[in-house]
Amino acid sequence: MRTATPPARRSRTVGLLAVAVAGGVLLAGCQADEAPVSEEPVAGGTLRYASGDAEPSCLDPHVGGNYPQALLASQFLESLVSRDESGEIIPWLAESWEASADGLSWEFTLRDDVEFTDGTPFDAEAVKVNMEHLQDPATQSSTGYLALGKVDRVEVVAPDVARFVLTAPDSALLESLSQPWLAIESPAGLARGMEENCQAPIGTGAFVVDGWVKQERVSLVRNDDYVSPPADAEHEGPAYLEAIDWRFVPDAASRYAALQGGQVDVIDNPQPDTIAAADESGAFAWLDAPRPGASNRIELNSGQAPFDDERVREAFLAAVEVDDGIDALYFGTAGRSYSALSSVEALAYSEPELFATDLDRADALLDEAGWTERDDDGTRMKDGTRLVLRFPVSTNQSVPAEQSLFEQVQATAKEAGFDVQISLLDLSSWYGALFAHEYEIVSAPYTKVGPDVLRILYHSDSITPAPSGYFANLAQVNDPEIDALLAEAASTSDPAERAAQYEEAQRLILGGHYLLPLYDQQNSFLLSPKVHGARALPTVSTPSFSDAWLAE
Amino acid sequence: MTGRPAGTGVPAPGRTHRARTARHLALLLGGAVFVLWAVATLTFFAIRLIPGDPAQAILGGPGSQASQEALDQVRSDYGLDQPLVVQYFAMLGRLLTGDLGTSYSLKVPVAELLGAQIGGTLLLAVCSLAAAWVLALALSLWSTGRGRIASALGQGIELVAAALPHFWLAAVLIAVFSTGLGWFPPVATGTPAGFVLPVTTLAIPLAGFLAQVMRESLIDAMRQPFVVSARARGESALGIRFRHTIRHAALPGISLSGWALGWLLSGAVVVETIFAMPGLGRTLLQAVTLRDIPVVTGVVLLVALVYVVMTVLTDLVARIADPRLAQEGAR
Amino acid sequence: MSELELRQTTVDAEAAHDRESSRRGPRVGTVVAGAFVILLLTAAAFPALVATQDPNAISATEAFQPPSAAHWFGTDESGRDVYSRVVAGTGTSLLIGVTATAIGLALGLLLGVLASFGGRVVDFGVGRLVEVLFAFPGLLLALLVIVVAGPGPVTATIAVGLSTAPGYARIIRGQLVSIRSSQYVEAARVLGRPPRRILTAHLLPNALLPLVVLATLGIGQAIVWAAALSYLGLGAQPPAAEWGAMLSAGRTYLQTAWWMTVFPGLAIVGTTIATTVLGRALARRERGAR
Amino acid sequence: MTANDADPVLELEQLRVAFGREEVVRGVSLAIAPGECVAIVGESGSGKSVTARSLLGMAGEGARVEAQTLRLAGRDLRGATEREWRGVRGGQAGLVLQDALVALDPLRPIGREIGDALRIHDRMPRAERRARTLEVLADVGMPDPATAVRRRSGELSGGLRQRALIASALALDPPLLIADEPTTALDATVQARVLELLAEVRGRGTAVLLISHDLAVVARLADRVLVMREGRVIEQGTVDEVLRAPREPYTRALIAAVPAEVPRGAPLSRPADSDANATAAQTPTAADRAASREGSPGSTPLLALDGVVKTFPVRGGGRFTAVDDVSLDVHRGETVGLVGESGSGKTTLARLALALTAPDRGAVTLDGEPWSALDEHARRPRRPRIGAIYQDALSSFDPLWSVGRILADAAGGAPGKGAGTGHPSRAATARRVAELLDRVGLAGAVAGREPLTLSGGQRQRVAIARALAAAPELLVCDEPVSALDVTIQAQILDLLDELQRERGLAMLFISHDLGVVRHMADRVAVMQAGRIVESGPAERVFAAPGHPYTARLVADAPRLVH
Repeated sequence: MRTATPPARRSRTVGLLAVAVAGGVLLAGCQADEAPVSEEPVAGGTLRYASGDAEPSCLDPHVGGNYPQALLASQFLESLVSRDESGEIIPWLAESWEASADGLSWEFTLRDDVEFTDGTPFDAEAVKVNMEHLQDPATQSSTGYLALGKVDRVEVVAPDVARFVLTAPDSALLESLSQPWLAIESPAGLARGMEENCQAPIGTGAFVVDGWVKQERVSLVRNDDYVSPPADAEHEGPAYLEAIDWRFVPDAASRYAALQGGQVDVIDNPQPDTIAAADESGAFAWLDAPRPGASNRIELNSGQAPFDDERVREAFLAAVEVDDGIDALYFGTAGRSYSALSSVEALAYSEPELFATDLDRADALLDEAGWTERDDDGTRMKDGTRLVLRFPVSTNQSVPAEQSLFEQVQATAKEAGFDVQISLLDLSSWYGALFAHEYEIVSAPYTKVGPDVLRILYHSDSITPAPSGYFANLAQVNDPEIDALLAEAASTSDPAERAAQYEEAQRLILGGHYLLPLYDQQNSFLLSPKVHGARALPTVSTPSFSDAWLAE
Repeated sequence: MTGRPAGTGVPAPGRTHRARTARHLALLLGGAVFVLWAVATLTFFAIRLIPGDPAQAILGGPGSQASQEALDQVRSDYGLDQPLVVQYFAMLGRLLTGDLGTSYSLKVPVAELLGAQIGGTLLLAVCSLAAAWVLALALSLWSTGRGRIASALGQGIELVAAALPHFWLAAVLIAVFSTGLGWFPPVATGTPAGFVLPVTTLAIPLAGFLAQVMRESLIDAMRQPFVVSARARGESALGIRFRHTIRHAALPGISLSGWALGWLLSGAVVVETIFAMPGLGRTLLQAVTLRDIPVVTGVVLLVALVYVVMTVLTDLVARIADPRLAQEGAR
Repeated sequence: MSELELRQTTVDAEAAHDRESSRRGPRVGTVVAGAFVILLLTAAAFPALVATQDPNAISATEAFQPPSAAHWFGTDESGRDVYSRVVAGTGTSLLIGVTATAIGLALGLLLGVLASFGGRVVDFGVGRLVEVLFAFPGLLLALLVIVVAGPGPVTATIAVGLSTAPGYARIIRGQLVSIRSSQYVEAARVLGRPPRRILTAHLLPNALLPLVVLATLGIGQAIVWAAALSYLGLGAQPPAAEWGAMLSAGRTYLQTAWWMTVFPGLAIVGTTIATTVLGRALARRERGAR
Repeated sequence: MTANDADPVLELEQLRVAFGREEVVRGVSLAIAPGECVAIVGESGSGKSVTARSLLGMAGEGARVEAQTLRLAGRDLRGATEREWRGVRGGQAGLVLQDALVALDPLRPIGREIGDALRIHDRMPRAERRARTLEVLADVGMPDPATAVRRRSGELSGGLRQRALIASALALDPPLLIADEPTTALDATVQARVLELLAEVRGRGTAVLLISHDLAVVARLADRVLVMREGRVIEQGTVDEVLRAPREPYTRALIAAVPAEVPRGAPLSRPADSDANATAAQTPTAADRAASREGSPGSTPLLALDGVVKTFPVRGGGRFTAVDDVSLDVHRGETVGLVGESGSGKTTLARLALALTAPDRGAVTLDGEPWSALDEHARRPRRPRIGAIYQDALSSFDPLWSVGRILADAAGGAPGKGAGTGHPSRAATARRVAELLDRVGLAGAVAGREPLTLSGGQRQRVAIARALAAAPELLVCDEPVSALDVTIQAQILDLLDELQRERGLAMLFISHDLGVVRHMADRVAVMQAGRIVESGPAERVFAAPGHPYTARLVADAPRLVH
């Protein structure tokens, strides 16, 4: 959906444009332009990548486990399995797998021709060590640790056969294992200890960490012995690129300017207006790769007043108007979502009717709920309490366009009598506000492969905070029916049954007016026309350059 | 003429002069050590006021889901379960040996981390200071003694320059010189060309400040009798500027340099972010976001150290440039 | 020496020049600056009179429109009228500037008075404290305050105010010390005036008047620093129209919609210049009386 | 006139200098022969300095300079370009200014400053330049020139730095030396040495143009004198002619105003010439004076300093003794003069007398009762008994206060503060202010003015009025007239004299100027390095000094007639 016209922009890059047209752009996966391959890949060269994501504090994605780590780890670490564009799990380091009938035991047959870049052989023992590493509290794993919640232990059946023994059936196991946060590292590398391993984890990937200059760059060099691309890769053998120069450029405008100036070849997190301009002029290729898992959505805290009253939640959803805003702010680069799940997820269920704007209905509902008075500002009151919605926004997680959209939410909700109070907070303060339940509405991204993310976000277990205070169920959904459906779906081995259960769960969640879906988690890359063969992995949409090459 | 009660007339001979300088230096250094201690202490206790659990910050920040065992483990590892006083003296003890602790988020020694960062930031700050000096001198030399229009123009430029916010100036410079003209890269690359825009961003507002004082002291110097003497000796207008008045104009600039460096370090937080340069400012910003207390403390101490060193240096330079200071003595 | 002290010497020097050239009557610049400040104050006090539209009225379909007759300064990313937002931001921005300066002044006054009247030990202590505060450069101190107290406009204002305090403290101390040793205070002592009378009749009026001038000069800089905090995402909260926040929001769209940053930028720069020019004019008048 | 047949070094006819519409030099003509010294005297604003600087093409920015003849060392300089002027400056004429502390660049060693002249004009090799620099320094009597070249002006004593300044003007041995108030900032003994040096320079054949406000200095050095007033030369002739037999009334007034030769009590100023309408004073009879001094010996002194010591800490350790075991009495109705050079401790002594600072040892008593020993609280009610007058009257006024408020405050009531708190009514206060102003010879309208807008003489009158307001018995005057032109100085001295007689005031009169003290004081004390080396009746001390230091002071004091 590209309806908004991006403002005209002078194109200074006519030359580059010509190259782009002549060379065509090869993009597997989710790509912008379907151009036919017309050239033979060229080996050599350094790809310069400018990342706007935060610089990881540790390059080992086992430690903690956030998206910036995944971005980098995808270049040098590999997982047991991957996913193709249709959402099917495909082989990677594991050639095949088989679950027992009770779903409590999974046997993975591993490739036997792979070595880590330090020479350590990849085998079942390595898998066991990695899973134990993830489950060791000392590793401080968060994402990976949660994903392995049902894994009791890993047994070495044979050098090339690893058996995962589960405490309960887990339909999401393969999806979990496909994520970079559960990638396999060299046991010898892990044995070096956290401090050293964080600097340069050792994997089996197409590139190797050569050096990390804090606040500046990570240098990656080609793994000349690379043999283990995922099943959907374009070519076998080592990467074409000699190296990747991965720079941290936090400022979006600087990043785009660097791309324009030819200083870098690929940027991530471009501003929507620059995407639109680049896409329209054809100066740069746009790789649009929404992240899997949840959509970007606003959660309504149903755990406390006023949103403990479903009518007030419904009124809010009816009052808020975001379509025009999304169009204008994202310049047509983001499509509206009506689902709790990313459009990448095959099991995503949408229900657009629920989110139609209807101010009269909002007013009626609020009147019905007892919010009948209004103060001088036009804010509704009930028993002397104003209808205030606190909305903490993390400046580290929301791009400017999204913050502007929230302002529009604020403005449209005001008409129905909601006083939305946005506070822009840095990450720590934002979590602080959430942990203290000082919010009525909030937007938090959550990336995970597969629909199991619903269990994390909406199962009542996720209301109970972890020792850190963290809880994922920000909407405070506490519905036994939803709990049951999500638990069943997570352990069902029959795909059809599982799909039905997830759809029913999503229907209930959406119907409960707990959330306002906005759009997919935006994840875009702009590529110089020189870059060919880059793609985003269909797992967590991190870029992969193992097939990429640079035109002369 | 009524005299001051003491110290007028003939200066003391060399020996007491040296003794006085040594005493002055000792006082300066003592003050410096005190300032560092106070900064460390203030920062230590201020940071205890921060809401949130340091153990949590160590375990991957606020969003992570550390287990209770992990939290306990970390608390005892980092001595966070000790009484505050014990922690304080432990910190002071470590500081004495140059140990700034270990970063919560990066898990590396803070000294090592900052050691790698400070070079870039100092280089940026010093280059900007130098550039600001040159710009300010050029502007003040150009705009003085040329009539009211030049003077008004000079003052106007100073005012505008001093009022420019860094982040905005940077955006404009990038739009013009990178995107528009393509002269300089928008992202610092470690090459001299990549340094131009960040340095310019920092230097222009500072030059605005410096030029204001320099112009005033230049005008002031131009009115001094020694200028009349020099002219009466046959010195040309240019000669007077470069042999005489420029030094006088530079004096307040020198004593401002300590403050200016601090000001530049403030600006570096913004500039390093925009131009994607590694450095203390960005490290600090990230540490603040992640509540990485050892790093925040380390940066604060380091900046205080830089300030203190700079203060001592500017004081010494000012005394060399202007021997009158050495005679009048400190406040 | 700090920026404030620098400003003071500049003001002194200028006043001296003016006295010599015995120029009378306001300059053109002063008049223009005065008019600008009056405009600002009007906009701050009665934004509705000056603005053309509701500054917070969102119209997503009208986003990113260039300046036109309907929208003098164009529209922003949410279709809001930039001109009306600049007007609406005047109050907020001035409030931040004035409050921050007031905080800095109040603290500086407290420290300065303590230092100059508290005896040698207190003077030494305050002097060192001021040194210590100086060792935290402005934004650093602000960041530290924000770490401790959490981000937001109030914290940002306090932080900026706090970071200017040591400069004021030093000036006030210097001023009080020099006035106390001045000949007119000595003359009052010779006439047998008690200390309290000397304080109220001579010390305070003479020390405070230049301060008013310095404060005017400080307001503009306070606004600029607060804007930097807004850029770092630690300043004013939406939908409040604050110049710094507008500037940093507009910076994102610099290549698409230049008007979003240029106009609030001009407002900041214009305010800083106008207050500085007025402050200097005030200083000339006040020093002229010396 | 020192006869000299050689061509004049400088010929100047009908010099006119104007700034905008204001003509400040209106047709000055003069000629100077080699080895001759011509002096221009006049008060501030007479145009003497502008005349001197016009000779170097440095009249100032925006100046219009015209002359029928302007010939220096045979070159016609009318219409000379800046470039040509630069050749003249330093090469043909050197300039010596008042205060070498600022007339030499305080940031550069004097060797560089002197060498500059050589570098600019001769492009001399460095070694030669150095040699010549040392030579010139030796010529001006600089001890140890080799060390001195590395010193900056601030590191030299007043006399030596003035010598260095002269050396820098003489580096190229120019035929003309212009000395603009060359000794004004110096102590008398140093002044005498510098004047001797200038005489020596003249003796070597250099023509000297001396600019001064001080007739005594002129008398010492010049061959011929031009008296300037309002841009014109009103009288000229040899020193003897002008000083002994002045023709013009203004010249006569100038000479009369020099206090050194005028006996105690005789008025210095002519009412016709005063800037305020001070009433003419009668010459007091000897009987008057005797009466006023009656009861001095034997009776309790009004103010007595007894073995007073005051020290100050010096940086780098140790203490500096500013006042060293000084005993001094001031009796009712008498004036005690205190003379000494800068740094001798005069001002510290004044502050001790005013109890603004406490002595380390010894005691100050007032009318036989403790004064310095009292605590400030107890002393405060008695403070009105002693008044003070300072050198710089302006800085002794609160810059925010008008003259009216200053005087009303001193008289005990602040106008505008409302009556009712025991203060006199507003009308009464205003009357009192008017009386005070009238008494010091100022119009009532002055009450509404700011001190800054007053002239130096008027300011000092306001200061005197303030001191009188509290009806003191003793006035401590610290250099009350040093900053004033000689005719104004005369008026202020006359006023003080008059008031003393009228009110029976005692005065402690401090000055570096022997002539002033000699005119004003009944008894005199000479201070050197914190000690009083000699004291006694003024006539006796000045006529027959008993201490070598006094003798030197007296010998070096400039005098109109030798």
